Amino acid sequence: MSVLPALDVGLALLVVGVAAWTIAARNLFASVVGYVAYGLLLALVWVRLYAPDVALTEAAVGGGVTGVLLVTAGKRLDALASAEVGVPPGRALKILAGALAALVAGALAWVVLTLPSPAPSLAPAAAEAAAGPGAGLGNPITAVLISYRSFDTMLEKVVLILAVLGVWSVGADAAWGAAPAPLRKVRPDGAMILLAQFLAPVGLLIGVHIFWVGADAPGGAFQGGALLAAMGMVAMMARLAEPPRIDSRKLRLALVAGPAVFLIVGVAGLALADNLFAYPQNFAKPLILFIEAFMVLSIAVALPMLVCGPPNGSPK
Amino acid sequence: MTPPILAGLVGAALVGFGLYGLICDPHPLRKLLAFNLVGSGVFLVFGIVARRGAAAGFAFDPVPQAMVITGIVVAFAASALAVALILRLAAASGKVTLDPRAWTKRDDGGAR
Amino acid sequence: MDEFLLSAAGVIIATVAVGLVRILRGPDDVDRLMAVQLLGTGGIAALLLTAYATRVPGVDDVALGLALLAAFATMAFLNHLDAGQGDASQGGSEP
Amino acid sequence: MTASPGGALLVFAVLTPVAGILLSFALGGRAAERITLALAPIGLALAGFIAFLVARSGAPLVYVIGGLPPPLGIALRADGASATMMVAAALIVPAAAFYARAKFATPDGVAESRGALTFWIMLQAIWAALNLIFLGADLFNLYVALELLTFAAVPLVCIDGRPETLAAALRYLLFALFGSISYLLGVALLYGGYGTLDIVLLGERIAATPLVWTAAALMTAGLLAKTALFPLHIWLPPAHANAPAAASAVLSGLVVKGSFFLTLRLWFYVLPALPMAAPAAILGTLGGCAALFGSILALRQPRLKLLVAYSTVAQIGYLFLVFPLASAPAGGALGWSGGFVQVLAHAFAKAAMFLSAGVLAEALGHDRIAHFSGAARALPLTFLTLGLGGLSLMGLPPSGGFEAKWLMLRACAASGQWIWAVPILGGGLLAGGYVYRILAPALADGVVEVKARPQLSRELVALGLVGVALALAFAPEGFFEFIQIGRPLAGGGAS
Amino acid sequence: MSALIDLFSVAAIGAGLFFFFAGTVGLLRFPDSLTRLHALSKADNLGLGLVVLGLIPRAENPLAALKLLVVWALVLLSGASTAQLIGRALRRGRK
Repeated sequence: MSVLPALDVGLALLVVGVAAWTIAARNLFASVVGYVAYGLLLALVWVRLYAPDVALTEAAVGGGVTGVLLVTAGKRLDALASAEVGVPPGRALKILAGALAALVAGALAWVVLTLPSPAPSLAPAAAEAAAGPGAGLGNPITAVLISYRSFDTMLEKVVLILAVLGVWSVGADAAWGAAPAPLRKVRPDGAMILLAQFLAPVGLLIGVHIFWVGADAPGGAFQGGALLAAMGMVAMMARLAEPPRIDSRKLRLALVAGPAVFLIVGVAGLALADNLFAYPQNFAKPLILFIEAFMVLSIAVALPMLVCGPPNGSPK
Repeated sequence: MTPPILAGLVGAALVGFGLYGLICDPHPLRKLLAFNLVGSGVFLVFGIVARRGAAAGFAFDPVPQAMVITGIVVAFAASALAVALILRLAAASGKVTLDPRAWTKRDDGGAR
Repeated sequence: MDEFLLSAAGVIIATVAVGLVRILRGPDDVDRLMAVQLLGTGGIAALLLTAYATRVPGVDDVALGLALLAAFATMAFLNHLDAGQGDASQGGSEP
Repeated sequence: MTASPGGALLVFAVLTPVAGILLSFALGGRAAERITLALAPIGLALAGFIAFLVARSGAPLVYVIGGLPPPLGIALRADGASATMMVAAALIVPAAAFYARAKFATPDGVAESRGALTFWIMLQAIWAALNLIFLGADLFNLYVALELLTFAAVPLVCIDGRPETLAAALRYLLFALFGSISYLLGVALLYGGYGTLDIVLLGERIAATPLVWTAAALMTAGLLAKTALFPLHIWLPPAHANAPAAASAVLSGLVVKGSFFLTLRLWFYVLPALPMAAPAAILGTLGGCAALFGSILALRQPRLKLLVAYSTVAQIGYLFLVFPLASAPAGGALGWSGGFVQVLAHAFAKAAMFLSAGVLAEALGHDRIAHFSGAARALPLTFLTLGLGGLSLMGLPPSGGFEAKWLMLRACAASGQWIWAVPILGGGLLAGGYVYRILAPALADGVVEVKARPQLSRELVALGLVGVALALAFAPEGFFEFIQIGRPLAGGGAS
Repeated sequence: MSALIDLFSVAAIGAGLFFFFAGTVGLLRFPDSLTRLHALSKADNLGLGLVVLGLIPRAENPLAALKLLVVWALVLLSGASTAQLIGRALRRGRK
């Protein structure tokens, strides 16, 4: 296997090169496009690190949804052509910042190269515990997310809700309650509608598949939810669906469902399994899938709402 | 060079580039891009820690990988909030600068 | 055989990397996006080739995800290209 | 590690406001206000009971979430310091909520309004995040708590939507994101080195290696950016001065203390194996510079809210003197107590002063200090609060500020580190200057036009908070013993 | 049998490489956006198609083979649609 190292080095150089380009590019949009390419390449790096779960998340969220967010933002800023930008810093600050960045990168590289060997790992403990009676999962990542570090995962869903509310809160007072502006102003071409009509259902299928196999194979609620979110955005970009009104009760419930169900099951654990956020031995796996299903819903709704932005127009 | 070491070097370089952009670029959207570069560099460090933690019979340590998944979603949420603020700022004032001097003068009324 | 698959992946990566020069050069935003599109397709091909050579499990799902998102950024870009083209009359697609 | 009896309360202290957030978001703005106010007594009772349990057992209270102990699972842990901070949060957050009722009421005729929903949910979120920061015993769990705090605090800064508040919020967000990611990078390195993120386990395993030093530097830099310690303070004054008064009170009084608390946790609990002398000297120097520099800038501010915000920059500086003082082999306990009394005194005094500044701005229609002539006669209670709060900032008796500085000076004496007395005393002198700048014109002759009479209840809330800041001067000896519960004997490298 | 499969894979993937190469050359050398678009959309879809074709006999089970085909179909559809959309937007922009 002498080809593999060469491939890895090439990929690494490419990632670093594209990253440097996004920082150095003069044109704002060029650097945004560079970032989208960068997200794609990162997914490949994650596969090389034996992290298909992360690669999926990175492809869907880091590259895909973030890419759309940034492309949209870049184009909207271009439309405000008069927008006045601050002055770039002077040479002294640039040199200082460069020295600081080089120092941090150098220290980091050195530390990473000298990480202890053999490396400490929770892998055996996690795999054993994941397959055990308290969880019954074949994918240890899902077990970590929903069982051992469930508290993190639940709170991180609350962070998503706060982010949605934060995005809404920068809108105008008069617009409160209305829907965000559609992702596309002009009525789309037939070809785009056709594309979305095909992609969205296939993507729905794939997203649900990835969520469903996630208990035992790579995949899970985050990855499935992120793909569903992307498909929702595809439908919105073809105007097959419109962003909902932000005061819609259904929308609010969908956003809250994931963390709320998680919280309720977690508290019920005190009665059912003697511990908060513990799962009763015989029901662990179905309960985990139950929680995950609602999390998929919340993620699939929250990400597109974050991209759509604050409410727009009049609520009437 | 095995992939973990290589990825570690990539991660360090990404953190460096991103940090430089975060400090030096005057445009807030570009600062946000730079932040995302730093973020992915940090996630890569988690990734190599996970890969190095590949104990007997396991391809990776799941705990750091799970943390990266959490982190990616949080970083996206932060980007969305920042984009909303930037767009609103540009629309409301015609400026997309964070330079404090631009905001101490009381002349923003006529901008847009 | 694995060596061949990996070499093929390497050649594809190198090829599309050269194509990325279009992101640098432009001249139009459309050209930059085409380069990303090429990178996306090539990336999927390289991903599949590497996965089949190194037998990392679950990579076919990653490829599915990437394939679903292949047109994602371009669609977002087109939203604004069309809107900026002047016929914002909500009238339709006919030129 | 096993759970203590009553440990489940720790989880509920976090989950209660989280449940409030979810319910409020589903039910809408009007319900959000009611839920927040209903949570106030529950939260206070929980914090009080946790403090009681810690005091009774004299040892930290621990809960292992899901019954899955670290390193794989997550634990929560309350010691004397966390319980004290939780009680402080449980007093200040409800006070701000009560104060904000009039401004952030949902107007009649609409089902929900932007400002009301945002304010009430974010206030609960700040509370949840702070409780988790005080209780968290896992470094990644604490990262989630820090993010929760950021996402709650930033929208409060720009809640009134003016462009300069949007710019302040964006600047704050970028600093906070830099802080989080820098912290997270340190977390990644520590996991890579030791295979656990549990604070207790790490504290036992860590040795002074380059990896640990790098991680410590990254995490500290991130936390300092969030705490706004000089020279990373530039985001704070515009953010805190532009937020509505009730939000400023919580942001200045509590939110910056969250990341400060984590800096303490990091150095005294996670990294006791590191020789503390050099990092403590650096942190103390930055703190001393902040105390002097922030006070000088406060002296030059034309507006009251900006002055109070710069005073926060200065007062944060004092907090960092706890690193050299509490890590010294002699007088460490005095320094630790002094630091915590300073945290509390500043939290209550600053919250009271921001609320008073809000009352003042609404009553006069402006907060330009040059136009305060005669204002003390028109608004005696508010200026009484400002004056008493100023007393604590200056460190004059009888006040918590005095108590804090007295303890710190005694710690200086005990450990022979006289150099730290310079910022303590110099900063107090400068604080006298800027408090005089507020009070002197107000007490002078003149007539101000009062546009709207302030509600007595709001003035009383602020006065009550400043009362707590003063009462700290009379804290019994038992209180200082309580703060020490669970404190590791720090400065392992030194002793 | 396995030698035959290997031969087939090498042939198909090798042909795929050629099309990726051609696509990149087109992207870099052709004079304007429309012709570049034309070169790109043909080449990279065929390239990925041939790579997928070469990998199908190596799939471990029918589901994996199906996934490979779906990947290709998705990219083909995305590529064709976006090429048409970009082309139309470009033409409209030129008028």
